[in-house]
Amino acid sequence: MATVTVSRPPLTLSERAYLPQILAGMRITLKHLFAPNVTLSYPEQRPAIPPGYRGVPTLVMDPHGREKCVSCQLCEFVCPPKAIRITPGAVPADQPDRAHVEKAPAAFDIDMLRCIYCGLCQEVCPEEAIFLQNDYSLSGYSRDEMVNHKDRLYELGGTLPDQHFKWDKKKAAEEHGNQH
Amino acid sequence: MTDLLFLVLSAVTLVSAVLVVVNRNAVNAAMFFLLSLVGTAGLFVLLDAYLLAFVLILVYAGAVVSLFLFIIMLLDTRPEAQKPFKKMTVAASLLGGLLLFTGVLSLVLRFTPAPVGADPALAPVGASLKAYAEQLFTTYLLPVQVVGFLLLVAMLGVIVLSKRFQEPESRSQNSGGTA
Amino acid sequence: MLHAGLEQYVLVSALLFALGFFGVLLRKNTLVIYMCLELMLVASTLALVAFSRFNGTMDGNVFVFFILTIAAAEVAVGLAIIVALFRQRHTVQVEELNHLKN
Amino acid sequence: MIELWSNLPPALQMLLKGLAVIAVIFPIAGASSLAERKISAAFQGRPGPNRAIPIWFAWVPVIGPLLQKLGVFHLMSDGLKMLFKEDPLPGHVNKPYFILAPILAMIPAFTTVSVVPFGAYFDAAGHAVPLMLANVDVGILAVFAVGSLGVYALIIAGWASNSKYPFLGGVRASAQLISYELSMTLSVLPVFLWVNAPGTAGSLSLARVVEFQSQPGFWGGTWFVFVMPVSAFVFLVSLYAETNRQPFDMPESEADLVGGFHTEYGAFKWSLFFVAEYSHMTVGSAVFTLLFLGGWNPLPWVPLSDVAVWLHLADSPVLLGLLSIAIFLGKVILSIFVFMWVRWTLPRFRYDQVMKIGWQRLLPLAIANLIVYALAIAVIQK
Repeated sequence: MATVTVSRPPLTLSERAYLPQILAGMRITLKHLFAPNVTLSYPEQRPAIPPGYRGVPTLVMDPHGREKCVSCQLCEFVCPPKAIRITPGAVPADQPDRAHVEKAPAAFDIDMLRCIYCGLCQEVCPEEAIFLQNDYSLSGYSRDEMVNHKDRLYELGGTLPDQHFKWDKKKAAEEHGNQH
Repeated sequence: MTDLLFLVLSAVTLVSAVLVVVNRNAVNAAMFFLLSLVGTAGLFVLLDAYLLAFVLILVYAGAVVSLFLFIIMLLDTRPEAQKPFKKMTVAASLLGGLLLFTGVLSLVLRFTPAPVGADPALAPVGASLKAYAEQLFTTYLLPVQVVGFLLLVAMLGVIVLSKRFQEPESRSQNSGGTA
Repeated sequence: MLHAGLEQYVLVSALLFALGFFGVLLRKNTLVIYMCLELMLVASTLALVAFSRFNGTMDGNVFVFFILTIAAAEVAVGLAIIVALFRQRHTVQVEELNHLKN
Repeated sequence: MIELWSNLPPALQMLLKGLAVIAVIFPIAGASSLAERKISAAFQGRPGPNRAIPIWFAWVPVIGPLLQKLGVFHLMSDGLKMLFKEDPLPGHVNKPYFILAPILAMIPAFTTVSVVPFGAYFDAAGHAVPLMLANVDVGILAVFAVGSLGVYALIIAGWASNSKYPFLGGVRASAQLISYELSMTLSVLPVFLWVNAPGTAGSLSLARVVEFQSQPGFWGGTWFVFVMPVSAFVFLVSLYAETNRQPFDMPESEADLVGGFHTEYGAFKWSLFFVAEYSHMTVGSAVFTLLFLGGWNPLPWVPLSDVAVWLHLADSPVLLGLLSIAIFLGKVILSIFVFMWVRWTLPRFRYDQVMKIGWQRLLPLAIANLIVYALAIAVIQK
């Protein structure tokens, strides 16, 4: 490696005497003493969340309150820290309008102690069922508490007002004989 | 009151002096030396020599003992091995002890109780700071100068002593350029 | 009860001096020997101050200044010598510092 | 009330005075630690501690939230926590000395207070009577002598901890304190040369310096900070070094020594070190105020006696005494604020820089200052 000799600029007398510099520094700090606080009193004041913020991953329902996830397990595969664990199951019998979807998660766990908030699950989801939303403060007293189960995920996620209804359209097409 | 203080302070001084001598750990010895000095300073206060008491603490406790501790901690602090004394040492100690004993004994035998109240009649000459300055800069001006010179010499001596001397071969290498 | 007069102070001073003296004779750690030397100096200052107080003169008190100064100088030089010795010989025990004997 | 006081036996008076001083110094030291947190927060644009409040106190309408914002309850809860949490005693330490060190730190910090006057009132003859525990002639010497014992706490703590960083901290502390003591002592000599003019009774008492600064006339009423700015500067810098405050906090520089000499300490013993440090700071500020900032005189050229005349307080010694204490404490608190201000302005010096500043800059400056003032005083007072 080439050695680069950096010549230090010669210091003036006032710089070598420290004192004028120190006094200037003290003037600056004094200015800061009277400047308003730059902090946020957190639990009372909350920061504004910008759009596109990646908070806690949640599961969402469609506007009719139906489960969107079809337990394809893509998110489970893509998750870098392996935080997501899905147990596939059948669509519950009390939801006849979703019977043709065939699959729904029986269990959907996200271990928030592993999650790295990368957002790959949201990217990969073909059903737009998993979203990283605005929630950022998550705490618990035990490791078990830090694993978000399915109901908790739906509770956090709520309903998103998208109007795709992919499976409804598919069913309608089937019924009207528009075969693929 | 004063007599009680005298007894307590002299007891502290002497007991801690004994502990300086018998302690095998040098750090303990230094701490007891410090305690002994504080006791002596207390005795100075009883003798109305306030200035000397605080100078003693400032010089001895503030500088000398902390220097001692500094050096003890930098060097080895292993307790001394218990080795038998040499015959000469034993003989000298016995002789010295005997001499001291006779000296102290003669002092004690000559002891006559001082008349109570006679001592406070004497002016506490050591209490006023001005008296020290007057003596130091009139009668003892020459010794002050000599002592000042001694301090200078001691300082130079310490600087020379604590300089790390170079090894002979490296010195010969350097001497070409500088000598 | 004992009355603290000149004799008592001189007695304390003599005992202190004796203790220092025995320390110098009996101890083998150079640093402790040095401390005992200092103890002897302190004992002498105590005697001087006591004499000065009970005779009503200043000379003893003034001499304490000189003793303190010389003690400080002595400690500085002495400790520097001990450190230099330790660098050379890696010991501060007097019995192992006997190279001039052979 | 005064009769009652003077009828008490002298030993009891002394004891009460001593307890009163400790009762003042200890809370000041504690409050300094809170002030440090609040002031450092203010310098950094933060609100600082403002959360803790006992539930029953939150119901008090205005005062409760105000005290909460000031963080007063953090101070109390910190104190309680320090008292009640487990006091660890590491297995590898030298136990007696490890326990002795924090106690050793407290003793000089509290002892020096006894010779520091903190107020004055006027007796019937109009003479100022300083309020202090022991009005000894050797005043400043006593402060220096006892203050110099503070180094043992650091050395012993560092050595007894029996591990590397505390040991380095202790070694640094002893070297630094011995180095800066010289400049500190030399820097106050001109003040006492000036105060003890030929023909007066010589005295090193701090109260006398204040008395000197409250004389009438232009030169009489000047504070020494105007007459001897270099002395004041050297004293202040040495004071920062002696109290181990930034930028001279070598013994505990957390960046390179973890916690310095008190790395192995915890809980109550650790807090004793901190109370000692803040007490040293308070006493140092008090001495600086007495020597260079006119003590209990409210303004330069405005001595306390004038104020007493304006406010018609000359014949009520208690009120005047309280006023003088308030003025004095105000100056001390201002000085402590400057300590913290400097701390949050300057980065820490490197250890070689500390030694270089001490021996090659401050000491020659102090000696030159002493020589110049000695000559000047000899010429003026001839």
